[in-house]
Amino acid sequence: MQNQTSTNIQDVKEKKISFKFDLQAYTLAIALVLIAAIFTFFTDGEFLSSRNLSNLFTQMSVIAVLAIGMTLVIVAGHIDLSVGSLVGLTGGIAAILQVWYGWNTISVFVVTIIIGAIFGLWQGWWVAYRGVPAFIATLGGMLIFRGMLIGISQGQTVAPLEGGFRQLGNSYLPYSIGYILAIIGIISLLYYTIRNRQKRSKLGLELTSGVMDYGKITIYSLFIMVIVYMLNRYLGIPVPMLIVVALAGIFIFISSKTSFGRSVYAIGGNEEAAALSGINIKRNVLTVFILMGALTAIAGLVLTSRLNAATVNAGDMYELDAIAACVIGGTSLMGGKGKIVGSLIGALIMASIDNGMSMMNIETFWQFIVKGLILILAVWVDISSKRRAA
Amino acid sequence: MQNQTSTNIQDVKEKKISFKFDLQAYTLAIALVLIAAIFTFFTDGEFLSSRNLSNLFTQMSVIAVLAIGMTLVIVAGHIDLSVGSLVGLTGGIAAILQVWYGWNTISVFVVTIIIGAIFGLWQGWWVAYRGVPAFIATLGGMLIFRGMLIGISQGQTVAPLEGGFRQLGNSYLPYSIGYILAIIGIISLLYYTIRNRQKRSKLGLELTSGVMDYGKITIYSLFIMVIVYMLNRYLGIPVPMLIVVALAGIFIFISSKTSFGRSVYAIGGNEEAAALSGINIKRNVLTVFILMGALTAIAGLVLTSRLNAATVNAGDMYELDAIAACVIGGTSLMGGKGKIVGSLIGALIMASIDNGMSMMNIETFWQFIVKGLILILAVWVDISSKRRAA
Amino acid sequence: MSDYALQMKEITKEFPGVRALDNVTFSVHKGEIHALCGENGAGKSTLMKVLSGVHPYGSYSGDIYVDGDRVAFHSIKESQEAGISIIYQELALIEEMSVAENLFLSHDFMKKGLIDYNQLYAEAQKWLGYIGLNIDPRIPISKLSVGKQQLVEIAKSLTKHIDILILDEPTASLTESDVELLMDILRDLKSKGVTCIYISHKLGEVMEIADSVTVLRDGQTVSTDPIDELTEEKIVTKMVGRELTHLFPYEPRNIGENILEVKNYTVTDRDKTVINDAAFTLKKGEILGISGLIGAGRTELFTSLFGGLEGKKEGTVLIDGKEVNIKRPADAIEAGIAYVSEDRKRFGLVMGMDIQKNTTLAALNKVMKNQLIDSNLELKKAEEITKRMKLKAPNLEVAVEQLSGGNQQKVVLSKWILNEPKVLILDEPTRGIDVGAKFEIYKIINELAEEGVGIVLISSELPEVLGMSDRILVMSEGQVAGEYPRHEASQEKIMSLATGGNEDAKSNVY
Amino acid sequence: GQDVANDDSDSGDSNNDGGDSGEYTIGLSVSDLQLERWQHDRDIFTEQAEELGAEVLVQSANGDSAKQLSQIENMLSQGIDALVIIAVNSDSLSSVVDKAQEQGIPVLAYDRLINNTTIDAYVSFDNERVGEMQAEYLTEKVPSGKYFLLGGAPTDNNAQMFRDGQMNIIQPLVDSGDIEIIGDQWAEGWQSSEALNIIENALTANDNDIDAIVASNDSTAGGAIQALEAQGLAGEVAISGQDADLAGVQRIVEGTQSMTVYKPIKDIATKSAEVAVQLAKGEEISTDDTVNNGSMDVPFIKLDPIMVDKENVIDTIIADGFHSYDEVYENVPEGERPPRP
Ligand SMILES: Nc1ncnc2c1ncn2[C@@H]1O[C@H](COP(=O)(O)OP(=O)(O)OP(=O)(O)O)[C@@H](O)[C@H]1O
Ligand SMILES: Nc1ncnc2c1ncn2[C@@H]1O[C@H](COP(=O)(O)OP(=O)(O)OP(=O)(O)O)[C@@H](O)[C@H]1O
Ligand SMILES: O[C@@H]1[C@@H](O)[C@H](O)OC[C@H]1O
Ligand SMILES: [Mg+2]
Ligand SMILES: [Mg+2]
Repeated sequence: MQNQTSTNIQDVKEKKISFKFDLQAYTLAIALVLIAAIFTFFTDGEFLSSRNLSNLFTQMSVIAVLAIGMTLVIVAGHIDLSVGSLVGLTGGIAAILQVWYGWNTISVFVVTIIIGAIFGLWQGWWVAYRGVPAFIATLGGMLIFRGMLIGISQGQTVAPLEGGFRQLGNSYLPYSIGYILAIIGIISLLYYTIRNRQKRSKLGLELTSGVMDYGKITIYSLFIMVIVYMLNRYLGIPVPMLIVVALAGIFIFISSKTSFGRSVYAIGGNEEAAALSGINIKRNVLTVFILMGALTAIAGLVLTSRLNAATVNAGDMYELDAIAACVIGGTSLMGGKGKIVGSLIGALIMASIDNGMSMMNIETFWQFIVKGLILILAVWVDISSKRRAA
Repeated sequence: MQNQTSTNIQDVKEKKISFKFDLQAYTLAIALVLIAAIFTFFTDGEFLSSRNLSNLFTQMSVIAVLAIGMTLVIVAGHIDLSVGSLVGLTGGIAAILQVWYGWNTISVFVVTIIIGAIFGLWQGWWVAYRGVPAFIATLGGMLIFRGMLIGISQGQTVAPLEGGFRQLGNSYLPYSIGYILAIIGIISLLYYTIRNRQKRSKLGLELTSGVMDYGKITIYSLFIMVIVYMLNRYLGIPVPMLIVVALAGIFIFISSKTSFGRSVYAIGGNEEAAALSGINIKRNVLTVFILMGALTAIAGLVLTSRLNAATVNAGDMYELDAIAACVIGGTSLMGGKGKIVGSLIGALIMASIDNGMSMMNIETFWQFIVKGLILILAVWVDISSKRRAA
Repeated sequence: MSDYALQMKEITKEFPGVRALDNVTFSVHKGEIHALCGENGAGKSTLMKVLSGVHPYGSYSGDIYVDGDRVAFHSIKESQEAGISIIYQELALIEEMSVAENLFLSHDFMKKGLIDYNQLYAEAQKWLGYIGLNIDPRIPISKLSVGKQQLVEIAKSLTKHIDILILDEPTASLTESDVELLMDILRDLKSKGVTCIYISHKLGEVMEIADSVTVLRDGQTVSTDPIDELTEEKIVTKMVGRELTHLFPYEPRNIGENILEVKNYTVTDRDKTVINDAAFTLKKGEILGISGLIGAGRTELFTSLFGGLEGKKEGTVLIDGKEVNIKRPADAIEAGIAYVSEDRKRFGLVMGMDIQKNTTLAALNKVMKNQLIDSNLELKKAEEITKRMKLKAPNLEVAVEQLSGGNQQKVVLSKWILNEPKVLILDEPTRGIDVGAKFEIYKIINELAEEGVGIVLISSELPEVLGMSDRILVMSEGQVAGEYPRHEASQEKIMSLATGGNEDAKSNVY
Repeated sequence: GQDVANDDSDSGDSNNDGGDSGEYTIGLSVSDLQLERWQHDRDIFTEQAEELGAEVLVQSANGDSAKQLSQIENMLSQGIDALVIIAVNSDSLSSVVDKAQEQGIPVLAYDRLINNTTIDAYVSFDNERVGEMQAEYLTEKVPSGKYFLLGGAPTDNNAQMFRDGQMNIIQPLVDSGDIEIIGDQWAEGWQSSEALNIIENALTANDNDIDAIVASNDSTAGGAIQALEAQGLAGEVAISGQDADLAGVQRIVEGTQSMTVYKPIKDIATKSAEVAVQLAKGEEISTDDTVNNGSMDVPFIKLDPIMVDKENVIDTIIADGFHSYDEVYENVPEGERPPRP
């Protein structure tokens, strides 16, 4: 009798909650859409033109790559203030290896990413094994890396790069390849959903309604195709955007499908409980920082390539933008909560504000003020709509 | 019987705790002493000269004032990224009121502090009443305030100030007054201790050993006298230092002796528990931000006075230094834990590193690197000695 | 004037997806001790939170009358000012703060201007004395065990001016003697005219102290009766909607080989001997009860064995006859040990994580395929185990922080049982769990023992230890004081060992 | 192999937006507005260009080279006719300038050269020359003695160039033993507060025994002078500057700062506006000079920076209308002022 009742209640409850869940994920998108709508209006549609979308996605790429790693760091309950400096340093090392020492592009890429990972390891070691708060360890890193960059570059800008390196940040996928990738994406989405449904029914798990599942796929597919079409109307999918999408895919996968990813969330949520569940706190935290270092190096490569030069102040303050992207995206600075997708939307919101205002040619000091206001409002919209949904 | 047993165990623990407690407060001082010793060695004693001590205390003053407020903000479980910009803006407003509009110094001070408090209120309102994470609300503030400063100053340096204003950051107390203040301080310390002991014995509370209590006072008094003597050997106590000491006194008092202060710690320690205990979370958080705003304005006034000018990029990145001072001083970014005295020592450590290295005339890029390393090491020394003591 | 101290009429309160209270009506006479009973998740805590303003006026429907006057509390402060004081089920203490500061956190004494610490400590000492807690009010709360914290929480509510005192499971982590103390305090308060609402899953206490009992089930009022018309069995029947014959479903089992052997086990933490030369064995399929007073070191012994306690360890630990060296929990899990901690909030659960992920946290390898988490398999396993535990939750995607206390405990149990351990250590496993669910948990414990799992049952509830264990080990001051086989054990013998009496039982130790 | 031509027609309607205010649109990308001078640059440039019938879109990059890149991209997609860039960094804009060239939009480098790409004109003062002028003045006033080098932002490429110029003059004197360099420190972010601390410490470390401070601009000089003032040394120690900020010029006439390097902003802004409009119209421009930027010889309109000290303030800055007589002498008692021009 009792079970009966609770099961019935369960059914009703479930629908409500799964609806709520979806809404939570999309409430930030509402803020994004609002921002886009406003800018589109004020720029006579320019904001959503193919060309500007292409710019926008390229412009957000460096921060987006950083935000992916930063999400992990923050979810694990830490912070990384050194990413801006490390973007500068790794970019500088890459440029120096190529420009001064004539290394070829591939070796430069590989070595730079390894160096980034090593710097990440250094910081992670202080945090995980020496118990120094991440704020201090990475504040130290911020200073050390910037100092190293000034030292090795002797304050000079290192430029120009070779063609291969330059393409990383400045080229586009041919139209056809863009479409092919889009179609591959859609097909794997479909395949994954079908296989998932099969598995679920085999395991005797409840199935979400087919309408819902396939409806979602349709919407996603449409979305993908529209974006690719729009970008192809200009020069094609920008390579930096492709890098962001690929890295996002990999890291979303890592964070949700591997025990490492799961451990990171547990550590950030309740370190003591995680430790008693047999999770190796230190090693996982170390790994998070190593990954952050590697991602930072990738961001450094993209930035250097885009600028076709390594400058001494490159990446200055990027940590703030990356952290802000995460927080806008709903990542809690207290750890344990946060999604990479959210952080990417956060990065897109930040880039959109900058882009939109510069398209509108607003006076600089107004840009500061308006950006500040929009940031606050966007997060507020997100929070209050979530709260209403809850 | 059972009570008996548990009391015994308890007693043992207790002694350990009070011993440990004292050690905790001093372990950071160890790091400071180490740093001072190293610089003294490398500058042939110059580092500890009267004149340099005077410089040092003046140089730390702006960050120290910010760190006092930041301690409260962080203890309450929040953060304030806008203080750097707000230092710039309030300093700019003050300079403009005086230089462009000819206001007298006193009105400038009063109005500037009120304006600072109002900006603090604006941010606190978003945080406390609208639920926007402090990171975002104050990141917004950081942009907004900088934008306003660029807007109202039109990018110009506003200078020079009148004598009264200029003295705030650049004058010294006459020797005699310095000694008088020191003696007043020592006497009140003594009076307070004696009264406290009387009260305790009247209330039947356990007394700490007199040797301990009076020993402490002797050490503190000696310390105060030595500092004042050293400073008087140069030009006397610098006014900015006096401001720091006065504000520190007031805020230490507020944080430990008022219910507002205790509530802040409770909120940061466990917001839910604090709320369940009937503490008004919103109003207290709002108050914290208002105080932070007012302190920031004071810091802005000191900085402007010291520079005898307001510049558009004044205060840039000061938030980082202020937060770092708190974290070095043992304040936990998770909230609930932290002491103003610690933050002041933190600020002094940071200022010492900068000062020492510039006295040694180390190359710039080395300064970055060495500062980063010292920061990490200092905090590590602190943490590991604490751990050993615990 | 009304002779009701409190009336709550047609209270309905909904959370997203959950109707926690459905037209509940609840009336309490002046000066009585009124017990509120119901299964986990029945809505007891929620009802009290509605009353105390945690869920402010407007977030629920229905009317509340205090002393005959309609009230609408918008905040906790307002209810406090109206003389309502509540001890929450989940401790509302600030870890970093001292005992004294916690005691007076929301007190007028703190509110009026400046704090006089000497007065604060003196006052605190008085109240601590009243509840029989002899500790220095200056030490931080975090240094106290959960039981002592609970006592502080009780003292905290007494410091205020109170007309109505609500106690939401105050005895969940208290030992028998402290419970007795609390009963005396309640009687004292009653004699002073204070009205008490008493929520507990320990029906013995309810029968002892209450004047009348209201039973809630699934968010609805079942009945309100005076105590003399009730028996424990009747209350249980009202709560679960069916009869529950005997509480402890003990069945004799085949007990196998030694599965866990501990010899000369000593733990020292910074010169302090925490565990002194402990030795015991556990056999396959055996339930070994562990009894002792608060602070006897039971938790420390087993967390240490599990690798979860800092400090230097000496001695031998054998599992299945093979010596193991457990340095950290991962080693213990590897070796087949599972440990259900007594403090679920701190050590057991990641509160912000959903149920599904919490249940699989210690057994990820059981839901992985090709090194990757198979979320369908994970869901499947989580569903199975939580069904078996009769967990009550809207679905497995809700964060555990949204569950009622008892259901949270079931999640912790699920998590460790999912791990299929050889040795299952249960530290106060039924803390805060209703009788029905307790019975289910006992059945599961029995099942697991039947399957050959060796079970360590640490419990401060003597009836539970006596009712479930094959053998009972008593600890006192960090040492194993002695042990009794099931048929020899009795409350008196155990108590006397635990308090350091009874010399001859000590020689019983193997 | 991409078809670039299709973009404008597709994303549409962005070309000359039908001459609502001017016939031509010029994009001006400013390095930052944190330094006083760039505001003057922007204002004068805009005013001049509008007089010549062009509309000006202005964006400021806050000293962030990546941000400047993005902003220029955004400008390009708004269909401008000419692009004027005050580069944050001379080397980091080649890719976006290439883009502009592909679109046929002429580019003018303002004040700072842009390297490794095609640009149509460069209007500037020579940064190294600025450094040289600072050092020349100081070495003339203080031919031998103890020098302290106060650099600009260690992360600003231009700061390095000023230093190179200064060393061109000073190094020989160091080698000959006339000058001793007793310190070399750089002020983060060109901040005066940094400069203040640095000089306080330098004075302490050297017992006030400093004869000259080679400050790279006026905001850092301002901080340094505050430190000198506290020791009663303001006016005793020779100190250089740059930019002719109002506060700097006031200090010069008050005697606490020795000199500043005035880069007649009116000249550079006016000249640039003219050239930009010409470029927008597609007209040829002619210059006497060229400078190599690593990929071509860029037509170079070279303007001379002017050394300003107490003696020639009236003839230069005030005569130019850059600051007014009243502003400049505001803090000098009436009687001590030179005659109003
Ligand atoms: N903040 C909340 N958000 C969502 N659901 C909640 C919340 N608090 C309680 N609930 C739900 O309301 C119902 C009643 O919970 P409540 O805590 O009142 O139960 P209880 O009777 O006190 O149980 P227990 O004996 O386990 O403490 C449960 O289904 C619980 O999951
Ligand atoms: N982190 C800690 N810091 C200081 N003392 C502690 C700490 N943890 C436990 N103790 C103390 O160590 C003693 C042993 O505690 P333990 O929890 O093992 O006892 P227990 O027999 O399990 O009692 P309980 O019924 O409270 O769980 C207690 O006096 C407790 O207060
Ligand atoms: O004019 C100077 C500018 O050229 C340099 O880049 O930054 C500092 C300024 O003073
Ligand atoms: Mg409850
Ligand atoms: Mg225990």
